[in-house]
Amino acid sequence: MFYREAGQFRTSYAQDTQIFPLRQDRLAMMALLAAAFIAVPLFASDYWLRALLIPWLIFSLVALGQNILTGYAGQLSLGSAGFMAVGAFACYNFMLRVDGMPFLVALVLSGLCAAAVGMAFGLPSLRIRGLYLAVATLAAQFFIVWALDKFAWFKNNDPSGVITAQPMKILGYSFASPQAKYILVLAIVAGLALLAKNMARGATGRSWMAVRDMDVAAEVMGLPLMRTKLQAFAISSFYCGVGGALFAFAYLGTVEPSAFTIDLSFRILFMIIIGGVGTILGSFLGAAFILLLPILLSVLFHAVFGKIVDASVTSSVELIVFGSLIIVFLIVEPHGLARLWQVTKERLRLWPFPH
Amino acid sequence: MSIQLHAHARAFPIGATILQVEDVSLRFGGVKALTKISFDVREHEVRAIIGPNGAGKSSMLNVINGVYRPQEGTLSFRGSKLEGMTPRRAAHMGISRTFQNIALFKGMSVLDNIMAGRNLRMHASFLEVAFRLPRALREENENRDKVEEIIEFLEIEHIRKTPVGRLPYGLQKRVELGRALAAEPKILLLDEPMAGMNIEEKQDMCRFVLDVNDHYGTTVVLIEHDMGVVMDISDRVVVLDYGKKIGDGSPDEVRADQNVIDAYLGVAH
Amino acid sequence: MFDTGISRTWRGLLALLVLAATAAVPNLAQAQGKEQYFGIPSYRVGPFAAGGTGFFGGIIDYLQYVNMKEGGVAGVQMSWAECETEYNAARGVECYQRLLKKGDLQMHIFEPLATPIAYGVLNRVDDDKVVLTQYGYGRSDAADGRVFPWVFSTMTSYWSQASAILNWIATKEGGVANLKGKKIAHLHLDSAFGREPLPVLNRLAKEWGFELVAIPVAAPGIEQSAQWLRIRQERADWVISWGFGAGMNSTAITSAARINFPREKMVGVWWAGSEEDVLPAGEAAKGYFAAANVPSGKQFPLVQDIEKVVYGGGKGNLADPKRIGNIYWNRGVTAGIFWVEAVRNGQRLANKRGQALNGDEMRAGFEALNLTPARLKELGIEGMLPSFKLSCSDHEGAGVIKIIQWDGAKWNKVTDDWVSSDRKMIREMVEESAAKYAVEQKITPKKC
Amino acid sequence: MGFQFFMEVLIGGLLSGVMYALVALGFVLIYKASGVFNFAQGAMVFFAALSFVGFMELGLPFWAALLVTIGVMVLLGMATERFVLRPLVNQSEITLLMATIGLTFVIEGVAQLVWGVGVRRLDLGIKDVPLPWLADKTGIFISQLDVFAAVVAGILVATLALLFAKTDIGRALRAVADDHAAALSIGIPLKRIWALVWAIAGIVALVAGMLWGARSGVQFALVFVALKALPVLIIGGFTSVPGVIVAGLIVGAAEKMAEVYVGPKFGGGIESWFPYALAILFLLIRPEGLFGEKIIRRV
Repeated sequence: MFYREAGQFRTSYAQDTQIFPLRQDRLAMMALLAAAFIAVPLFASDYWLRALLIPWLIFSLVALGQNILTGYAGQLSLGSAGFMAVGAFACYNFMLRVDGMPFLVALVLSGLCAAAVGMAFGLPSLRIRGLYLAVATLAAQFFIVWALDKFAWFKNNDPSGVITAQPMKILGYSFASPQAKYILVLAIVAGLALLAKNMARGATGRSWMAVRDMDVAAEVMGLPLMRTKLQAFAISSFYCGVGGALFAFAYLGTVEPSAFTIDLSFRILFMIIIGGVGTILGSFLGAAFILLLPILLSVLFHAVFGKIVDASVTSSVELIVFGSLIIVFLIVEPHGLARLWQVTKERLRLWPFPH
Repeated sequence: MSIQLHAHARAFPIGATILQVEDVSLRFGGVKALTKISFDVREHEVRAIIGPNGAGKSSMLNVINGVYRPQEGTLSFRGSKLEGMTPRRAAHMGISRTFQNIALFKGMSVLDNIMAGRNLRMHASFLEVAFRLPRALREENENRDKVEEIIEFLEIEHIRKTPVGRLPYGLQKRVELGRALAAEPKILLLDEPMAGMNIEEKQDMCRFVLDVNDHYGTTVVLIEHDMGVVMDISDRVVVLDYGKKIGDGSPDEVRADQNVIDAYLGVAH
Repeated sequence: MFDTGISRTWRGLLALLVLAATAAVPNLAQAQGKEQYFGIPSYRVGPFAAGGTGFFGGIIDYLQYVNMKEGGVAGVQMSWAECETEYNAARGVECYQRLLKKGDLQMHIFEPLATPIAYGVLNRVDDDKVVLTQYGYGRSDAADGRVFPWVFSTMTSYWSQASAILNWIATKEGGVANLKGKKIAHLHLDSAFGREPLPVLNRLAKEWGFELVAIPVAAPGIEQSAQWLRIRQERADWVISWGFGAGMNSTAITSAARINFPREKMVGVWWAGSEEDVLPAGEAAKGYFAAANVPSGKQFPLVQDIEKVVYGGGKGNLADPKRIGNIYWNRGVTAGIFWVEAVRNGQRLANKRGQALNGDEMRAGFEALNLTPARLKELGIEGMLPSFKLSCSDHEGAGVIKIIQWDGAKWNKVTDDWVSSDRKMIREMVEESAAKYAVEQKITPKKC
Repeated sequence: MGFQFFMEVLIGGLLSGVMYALVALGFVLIYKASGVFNFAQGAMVFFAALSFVGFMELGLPFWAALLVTIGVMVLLGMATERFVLRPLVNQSEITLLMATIGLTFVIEGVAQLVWGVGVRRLDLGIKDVPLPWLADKTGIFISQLDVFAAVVAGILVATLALLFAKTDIGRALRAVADDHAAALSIGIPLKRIWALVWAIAGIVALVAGMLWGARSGVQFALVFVALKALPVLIIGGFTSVPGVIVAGLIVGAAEKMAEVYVGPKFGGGIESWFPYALAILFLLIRPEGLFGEKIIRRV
């Protein structure tokens, strides 16, 4: 009953284009952020922070990157894990080789490195489209991992061929505790998500979607296809790169290049398909679905069947259920969780009057 | 109806030649799409290109805004030759167009489609947009003004926020016209703007085309294979058949032209 | 016929549903008050599941055995929870965090048997006071307990293994001198794991004067014709096959057969030396050598007793009891032995006999690991493990391997006593590398 | 050695290429008929081989096991069409791709639940050793199993070609591939055709699985042969059977050449990405793939 726009009029274009036209939505968002920044760190257990929330936020960021490229600009890419790797290893090297390098600066720089690499591998998109492009971007995936694996310099000649993330210090404060790490990641992700939203609803987003929906028409209107596509690749890769750096620094700690497998790339693409192509919210929902569902299943199965049934059986069944759920979901709501959420909201607006 | 419209003195009297097409020939592999086509377009006029299906009308349009490159012949804009035309260059020169089979951005709202039409007037970089810096905001609002004007002009306020994918065919055509107008073009190319419309829709569209021409003084080059409508609204008509020009002149002259009549025999409309 | 397939599936699912009802039944260990809890991050699906089921099955069987045979350690029951990692770093970390606490119980030993997962938790174990054991994998320089107090690369690291393999090859060739001018190909998975032994191999190549040809194989390595063409081109005398996963390892062997490269000139790393690794190659694998940290076979009294007690009591973990005595399973049992020995030591040192240990006590207990010949005899595993002891600075201990050979049906040990590595050289390298790590990570090595 | 060795690399490469093409073939069949990029093909290869060996272990003789497995694959194909594709008809390419990845998880899970995770060997009675006479005469080593595989692949392709060219089903198939709507309008039962194609793809998967299985054991890693097929696919074009054969040969030969002659300069292992780089090069020249239908984009 209280979810109404009654009496809320928009008197300027600025008001008309804001993210949450409805006051209720704005309040809800503020409450959510407050909870995320204050309540969660206070009450969430270490397990939730270190094993679920931090990786979820990180993958949401990466999914956001993928969504910019695939969802908004319509370029199907399977290189995201590769771009994550670039970010992770770049960040490590900046921290290692530039003494006194502030973490945040290193983070941005590593994002830029990823962006540069992303642009390079985005070049084929000027001529190749659709699934062909997707498979072509696998070249990025495999080449990047190979290169990072091959050349010891990237890993500071570590005999085990891995990098160990340096402690994250900002203005002398080191973000070591799960809570601190979580807040840092949350702040970065929230900030970047806002920027993404601004781009998406502004001129930048319009040109991406124009290229996605009808590139010939876009060109006829004077949109530079090449620049728009490469821009999308760059920005998307920037997000992936930052995500990768956080993946290494705030989550895994010690990483080898082969941690960024093609399987990861697929899962990231999954996140946006399940979450909702071309929506910011969808990136977060999708990441939750793909990342947390298997965990949920395995917790559930172990809780229920525990030691009674051979764990091999439960593991296989987990896999089956996960796969089936994905298929079922794609059938039921091919437009993703975000659409589901939108629909419920529409219903809520009209509730209790059925339209 | 159009007769009346033309009766009163035009706000923008027909001026000098703005676009000159000379001996343009276009081939796809062996197939000759256009052979030695020449005609001119004068400022502020409504110029129609007609002809039966497969006459090469769309090809002609695609040549004008640089989608296709003719093997021979030249285009000149306000007397200066155009070398190596590209769609983007055409857009920058103030040539915008609609498409035979609608080419709207299906995933975007009417508003965004038309806003996208003004991209040439938005110069803020993605960073300015991302951080909502003054220039980005200013551009957004200024252009929104213009777009709202067009929306009003085309009487589509009620569907402002609707994704174009959900609109009926007729309205989509109108939105596409809006998107083309958003660029405030010098020359507006319309590729069969009335194809597949019923009578009312056709008349609406005629009205909009004439109003555009009248209101903004936009030079209009439009394609139709349906002679009827065209004859009413256009000042001069080029007739193509099998890629050759078989007639050129005022609607009445063309109507009287024997070649044209022959060409149109068999393709009754 | 498909019906059998289907019905099996259904039986699987049905079993689960039925058991869901009886799930409430609390497990024995929890019923008793005192228990020592272990987290077991196993992988039972995916490309490496064949090894995973064997290894973790072995651990569980031994813990079960200790409970059934002697009612736990001084009355303290061994209890455990399992978590599926799919050999995936992210999943592994989640498992680590999930297993860390179980009610008021704490996990104090973590053995993922997966390099990527070990790396994923490497920076967490210190704060959580968890002993990270890397049973024959992971960072070799973790053998330096002063820099890696919570990490144990027990009992032989990759570096030691590489050095030991070369020592054995040297003896086969009739002395180091005869290796001069010989060619040894290091056919390895193109990953951190594959390149780990290169420092040792390169160094010895220089010192002994043989030529080392490193030939990487891109994962998953089920297509190696190019690599073996190179081996043929290089006319290698020996091939060290440093692969992981039945796919890559069996392919290496079949590919050798495709160019008539004698299998008697191939030595596999111990991840290429299990039944699963050679069976798919069939005939081709006859004569193939491999290193082993634990030999296969049921001849050991303990193994027979486990089969009698645990499997006799219907509590066996292996779906297929025929796999008892397999390499991976034996390995798992010995891993279990380390854990339980650590518990025994811990109880003694902290004189908390009959009580559960905390993290520090468990670490101390593990560090006090001392398998004397007498102790090995007591446990009934003579020849299954070497005699070795750990110390505050040395978290590796043994640095020895056995060489085994496949006869087409089973593995036979070819060396009765353990083949040792160049302990002095390896230790030097370990300390050097660990020191570098300490500097990079700003760790102050603890005094011993 | 020089020339001999070169020949060995070349022929060996071509033969590996055949193995890749075998897997790619399954992708093409399904994509051609139903516009689905079936990522589950790899899992199907694994499942088929595993089931075949499994049935043999249950005591079935070779041929019986083969027939039963074919039955299984046909059922799998039809089930997929009924429960995955039909509900998803008219969805975007990505959605369909994702659905098949979900299918991959299901198949993997079922395979491991039903047959366990053990590693098995598959003996087709042809030893994977060099052809003796060739080795004696020329000193060139070519595995007889690979040659056998090539022959089988040849037969398979020929049979399919025949099926498409001569039978009504084939004609229907081609009609469907050309234009779904038109095919429907002339009364071709689209759904039945799709089920059929999936069944055929299942059989192709079985053949591929048996040959790969004989080469490197029947085990989970077979899932990954799909990755080997992807570059082949984009070079050959998703819709062209001759395309993938040729592309398979190209990729096989090129990647071996690169690994043996160029690889060492970069420390080797370039096989992982080289085929994709090659594929991109091809695409830049022919965006629709070697034999793929030309993409005409009207304005």
